[in-house]
Amino acid sequence: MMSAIFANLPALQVILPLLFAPICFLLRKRGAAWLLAFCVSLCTFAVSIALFMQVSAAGPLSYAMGGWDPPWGIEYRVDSFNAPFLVLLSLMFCVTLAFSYKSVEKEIVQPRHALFYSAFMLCVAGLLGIVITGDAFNVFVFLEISSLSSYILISFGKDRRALTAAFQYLIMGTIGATFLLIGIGFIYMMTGTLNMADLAVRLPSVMDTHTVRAAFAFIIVGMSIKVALFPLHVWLPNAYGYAPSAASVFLAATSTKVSLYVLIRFTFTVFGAGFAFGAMPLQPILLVLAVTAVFVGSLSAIFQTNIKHVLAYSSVAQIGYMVIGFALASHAGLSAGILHMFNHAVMKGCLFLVAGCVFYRFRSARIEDFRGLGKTMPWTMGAFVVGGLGLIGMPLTAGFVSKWYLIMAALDHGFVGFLIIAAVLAGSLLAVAYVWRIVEVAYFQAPDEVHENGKEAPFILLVPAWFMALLTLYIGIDPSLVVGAAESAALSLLGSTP
Amino acid sequence: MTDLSLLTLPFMPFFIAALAVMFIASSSVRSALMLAVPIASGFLLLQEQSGVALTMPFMGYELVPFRTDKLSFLFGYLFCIASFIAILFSLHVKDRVQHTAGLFYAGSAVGAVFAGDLLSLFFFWEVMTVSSVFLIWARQTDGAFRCGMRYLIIQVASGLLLLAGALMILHSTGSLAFNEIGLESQAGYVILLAFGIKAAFPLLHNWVIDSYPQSTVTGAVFLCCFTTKVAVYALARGYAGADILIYIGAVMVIFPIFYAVIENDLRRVLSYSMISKVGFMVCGIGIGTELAINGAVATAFNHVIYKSLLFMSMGSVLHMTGRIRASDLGGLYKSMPLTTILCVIGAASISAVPLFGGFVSKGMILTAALDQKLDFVWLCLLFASAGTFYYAGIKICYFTFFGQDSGLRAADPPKHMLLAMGLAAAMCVFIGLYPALLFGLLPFEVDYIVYDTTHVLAQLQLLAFVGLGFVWLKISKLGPPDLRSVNLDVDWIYRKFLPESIRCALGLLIADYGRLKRFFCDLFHQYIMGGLIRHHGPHGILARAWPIGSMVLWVAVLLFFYLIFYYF
Amino acid sequence: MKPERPYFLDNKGNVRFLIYIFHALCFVLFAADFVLHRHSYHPLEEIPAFYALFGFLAFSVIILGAAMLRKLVMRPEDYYEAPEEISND
Amino acid sequence: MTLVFGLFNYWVAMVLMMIGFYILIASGNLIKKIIGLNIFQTSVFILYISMGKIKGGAVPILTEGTEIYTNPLPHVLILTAIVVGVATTALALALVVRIKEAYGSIEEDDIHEKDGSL
Repeated sequence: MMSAIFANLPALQVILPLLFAPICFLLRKRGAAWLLAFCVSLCTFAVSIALFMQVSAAGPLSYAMGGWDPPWGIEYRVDSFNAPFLVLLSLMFCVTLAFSYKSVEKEIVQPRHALFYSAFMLCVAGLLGIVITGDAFNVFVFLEISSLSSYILISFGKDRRALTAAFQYLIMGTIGATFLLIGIGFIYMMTGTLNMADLAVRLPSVMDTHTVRAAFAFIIVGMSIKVALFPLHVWLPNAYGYAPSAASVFLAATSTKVSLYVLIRFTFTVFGAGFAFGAMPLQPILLVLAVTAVFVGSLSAIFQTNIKHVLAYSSVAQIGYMVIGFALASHAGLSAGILHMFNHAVMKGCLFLVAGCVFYRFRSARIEDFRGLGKTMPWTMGAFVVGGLGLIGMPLTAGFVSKWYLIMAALDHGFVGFLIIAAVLAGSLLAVAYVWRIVEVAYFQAPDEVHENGKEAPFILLVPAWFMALLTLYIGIDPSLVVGAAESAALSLLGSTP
Repeated sequence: MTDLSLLTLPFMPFFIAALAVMFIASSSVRSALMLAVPIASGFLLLQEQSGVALTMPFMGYELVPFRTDKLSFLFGYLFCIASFIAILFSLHVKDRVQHTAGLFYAGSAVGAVFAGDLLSLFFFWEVMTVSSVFLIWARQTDGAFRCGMRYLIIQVASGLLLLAGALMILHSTGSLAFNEIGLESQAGYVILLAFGIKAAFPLLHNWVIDSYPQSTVTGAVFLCCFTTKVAVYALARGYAGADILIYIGAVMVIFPIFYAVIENDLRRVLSYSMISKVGFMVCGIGIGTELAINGAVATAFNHVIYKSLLFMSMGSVLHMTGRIRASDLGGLYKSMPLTTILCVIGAASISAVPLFGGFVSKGMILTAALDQKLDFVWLCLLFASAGTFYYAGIKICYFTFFGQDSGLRAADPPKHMLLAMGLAAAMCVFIGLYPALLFGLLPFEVDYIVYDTTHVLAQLQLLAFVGLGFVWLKISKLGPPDLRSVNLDVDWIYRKFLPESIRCALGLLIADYGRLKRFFCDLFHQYIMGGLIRHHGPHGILARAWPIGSMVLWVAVLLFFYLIFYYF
Repeated sequence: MKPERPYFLDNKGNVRFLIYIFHALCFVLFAADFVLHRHSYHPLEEIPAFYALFGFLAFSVIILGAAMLRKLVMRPEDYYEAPEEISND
Repeated sequence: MTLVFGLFNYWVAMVLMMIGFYILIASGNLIKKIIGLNIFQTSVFILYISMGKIKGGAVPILTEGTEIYTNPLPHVLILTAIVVGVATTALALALVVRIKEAYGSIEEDDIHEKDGSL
């Protein structure tokens, strides 16, 4: 029994949430649905940890789905690049569920609760599937599963703008996914295989054709939409801003990262760094877009009046950092980018959880709702300050570690590196402006009547928020675990290029 | 103490107490705890020996969060004393956020001067920045908020430059140790700029003028003690003997004098005076001889004491009367006799009247400048000494406490404030009388005789004749009146010049002064002033939701762009 | 409100007396330069009563300079933004 | 000539794709946008399906005497993609219904005017 479980861990990772999602829906009762989802999330987390341990002990793991050997069947492949992502996803799954019991109760009307949890589980299943699969077409299928369910999650938002945001996201997401489909079709046309490892072997012989180049362009643009890379980021702020708090937390922490994962996976594993950065001018394009993203995102964040929008625009900027790391294409750069994907997930998760706590109390998360929160909700604001310091990149927080590695990576790139460093530093300055603006409101502005009587968020909401805040601090103080994971991930990506 | 652990480091009591203060509701317990902090920290310092270092692995590097030598010790003790005084002065404040911020701020200043590597230094540097801004915001006015934001941005910029410089050094040498940095590499200039912002180098000085007068009464006392002194420490450690500092220092001592003379807000006068005094120290560090460094460090020591005394007395005036403009004050000696006396002691000390603290240290730098045949610098410093006496010694005291009676009759401030001021005043006098105690703390052997005929006579003559000038000026009633005004400074560049000039440049370019010019002027006026908000504000082009159609268009454009690039 | 007792400096005579004392002090210091020996490290210092002259000169320069500077940089208080009343904390 | 007629299946796919894109960009009606999206997706389906066809290849069912079969894999893949497409359309239509309820309109401009979103 145990051995059967262990042999099928990769399949379990995806199938658990996928299978229980409809059951969750059938349960109908809010408490039961939540409990089931939470149990599944714990199991998923345990599975991901087990996979992570296996991979770090014994190297990459290949699992033939349904007994069909790759490259014909669908292969699930866990290596040191995606194993930490599985852990991140399932961790966020647990944390968000712990948070959602109270938060969903407040934000979503009663008969839809079970629906929310099942859509949520489907979304997680999709994201886990994207990360774990070694089959190009399978990526598309899981991408659509996760996207469709996240459109649903967003449309649960109380504000009517949630609907338009979901619709907008739906159109953009579908275009992105379809572009990915076109790209995959083109490379299938040239090679006759869909298995990523097999593609990596066969693609080099047909590299010079227009078809492969077009395929690459389609995949990059398609995934840039899902990553929300400037200028294709416009769907993101409203989608995160109007979604129910629990959904914003999870999507902000994971969804764009997984898309970026796909981008990196295709660039390095399938096409190879030599093609992507040698034959194609990917680096300058991405660097320009990413640096612009840092500025546009941060500047826009400064002027927002809704905290969720501030955080969402800050995500746009932070995605810029990740893409910078990715575009540097060196070992140092890639590990910095991957590192920031984790760190940002933790920090942004923390901040959105705080926004959720405030939302829970005041039914909105505008900046004026933060007036006087330093006194009335000290623990909530404490977590916000920690997360905010992380975004700014203060030492002893996770953000600093990312910034450190990013700058170190950029230093190898001469003049361009200096420009990047300047952009990164300017970005932190702008982060100071948008984060500390809120802190000032919270600690020094007198609350009006509505907010005067605010009290601390319920304990059960504070626990996840502080868990993430402490994780931010932990990574900042002892980054060896995350840094090690990111570096071995980068190594496996660069090592696997032909 | 041989076993060094993080918990016994001198900044720890500050940080622990800072967190604790937030949760202590009883104000007497809180006061007792806060007052105990600097004492505990000083006690920990007394236990340490010179030359020890604590190392700690972090991200694969050996960090040295604590390392001692004479230079560090001097600043360590100084900051303990200063924070004790500042805490004592601020006991009446109810706002716990301010106390927490103050303790974090003081603690990180103590930490910074013992940091043995650039990363630890950067850490304390950033904590100082982030905590000190609360002392400005605590004023809770709109102006204080905007000013705090400007302050924060400038300070964080300094921190980021430090980080960038540290990483450049790490990249080229593989070591993060914070010792002599020098100006051989680009990294040296980047870090000098970082230190220079904190030390308020000319053109980078504006944050001092902008923020100190905006902070709370008690916040200003904290602020005046730490930030610039940490920068002086860092300069002394990293750039001792760098020639460029001599000239920077020379400019720095001169230009604030004129501003201080015409300034009306007395706390702003003190801020200008602070820049001038830091200029003395920078100059001393630039000269770089043992005597000069000693002089710079001793000046820093005295400066913290007397400048905090002056900020406290001006703070008391502001606290009791609610006014701080010279034109609104006068004749307060009648109802605030103790404050008057204490302020006069502070003024005497800053003006370097013999038998007061300031006199001990000022002569060292002047002598060092002469020793090095830096005649021009010597004249500058001498000129600044004369100026200091006028704007800090005479102007502050005269306009507040004497001068034309304003009719204000405010009483002396509460006891703890007087006590804090009394303590600082006592130290001024004490150092003036027993300079040996201070000399024992200085980093180098001192062979400098403070009280000989030459120094005393020269200084007395200088002071007396500046005073004479003032008296004649007052008798003849020619003196410049104190007017309510805003005096332009460097911030004019970013608060006025840039927006305006861009607006007008286009207007001039267009030959037709008719409709076209007005059109473009208006266009650019809106564009520059409102531009950011329009583009990034909630409904700005770059921040509002675009219609789906234009988003899709962008997708198409980007795809086209990629395809073009990839095909050719 | 009962009238205040006159303070020390309210009496013009007292002020005049202080000014006399001060002038006397200045003269003594000026004269002392000719009596006492002052080391000089710099040729300028050998000028008799150099520091006294320098002090007076410096003061004049500062006042004149400040007057000129004031013409250059002084602006109304609402130049950047409307001033707020400085309030008690 | 081969460029035009030999690859006509690709041209068809491309033209359809551009039509779909154009509708997405130019049409303000949300339902029409969904139709545009559908056309856009369909173009990709056609691309895939025609890619699997081999000249002279038979239907991929094992029969006596047939040597060349059309590649069935793309067809299978596209079956999945069609399912996804249907799900997307269904969800999009459901959203449009809710938008109509909330805003009383399904014209992009009207909705944009109401609260600046979309």
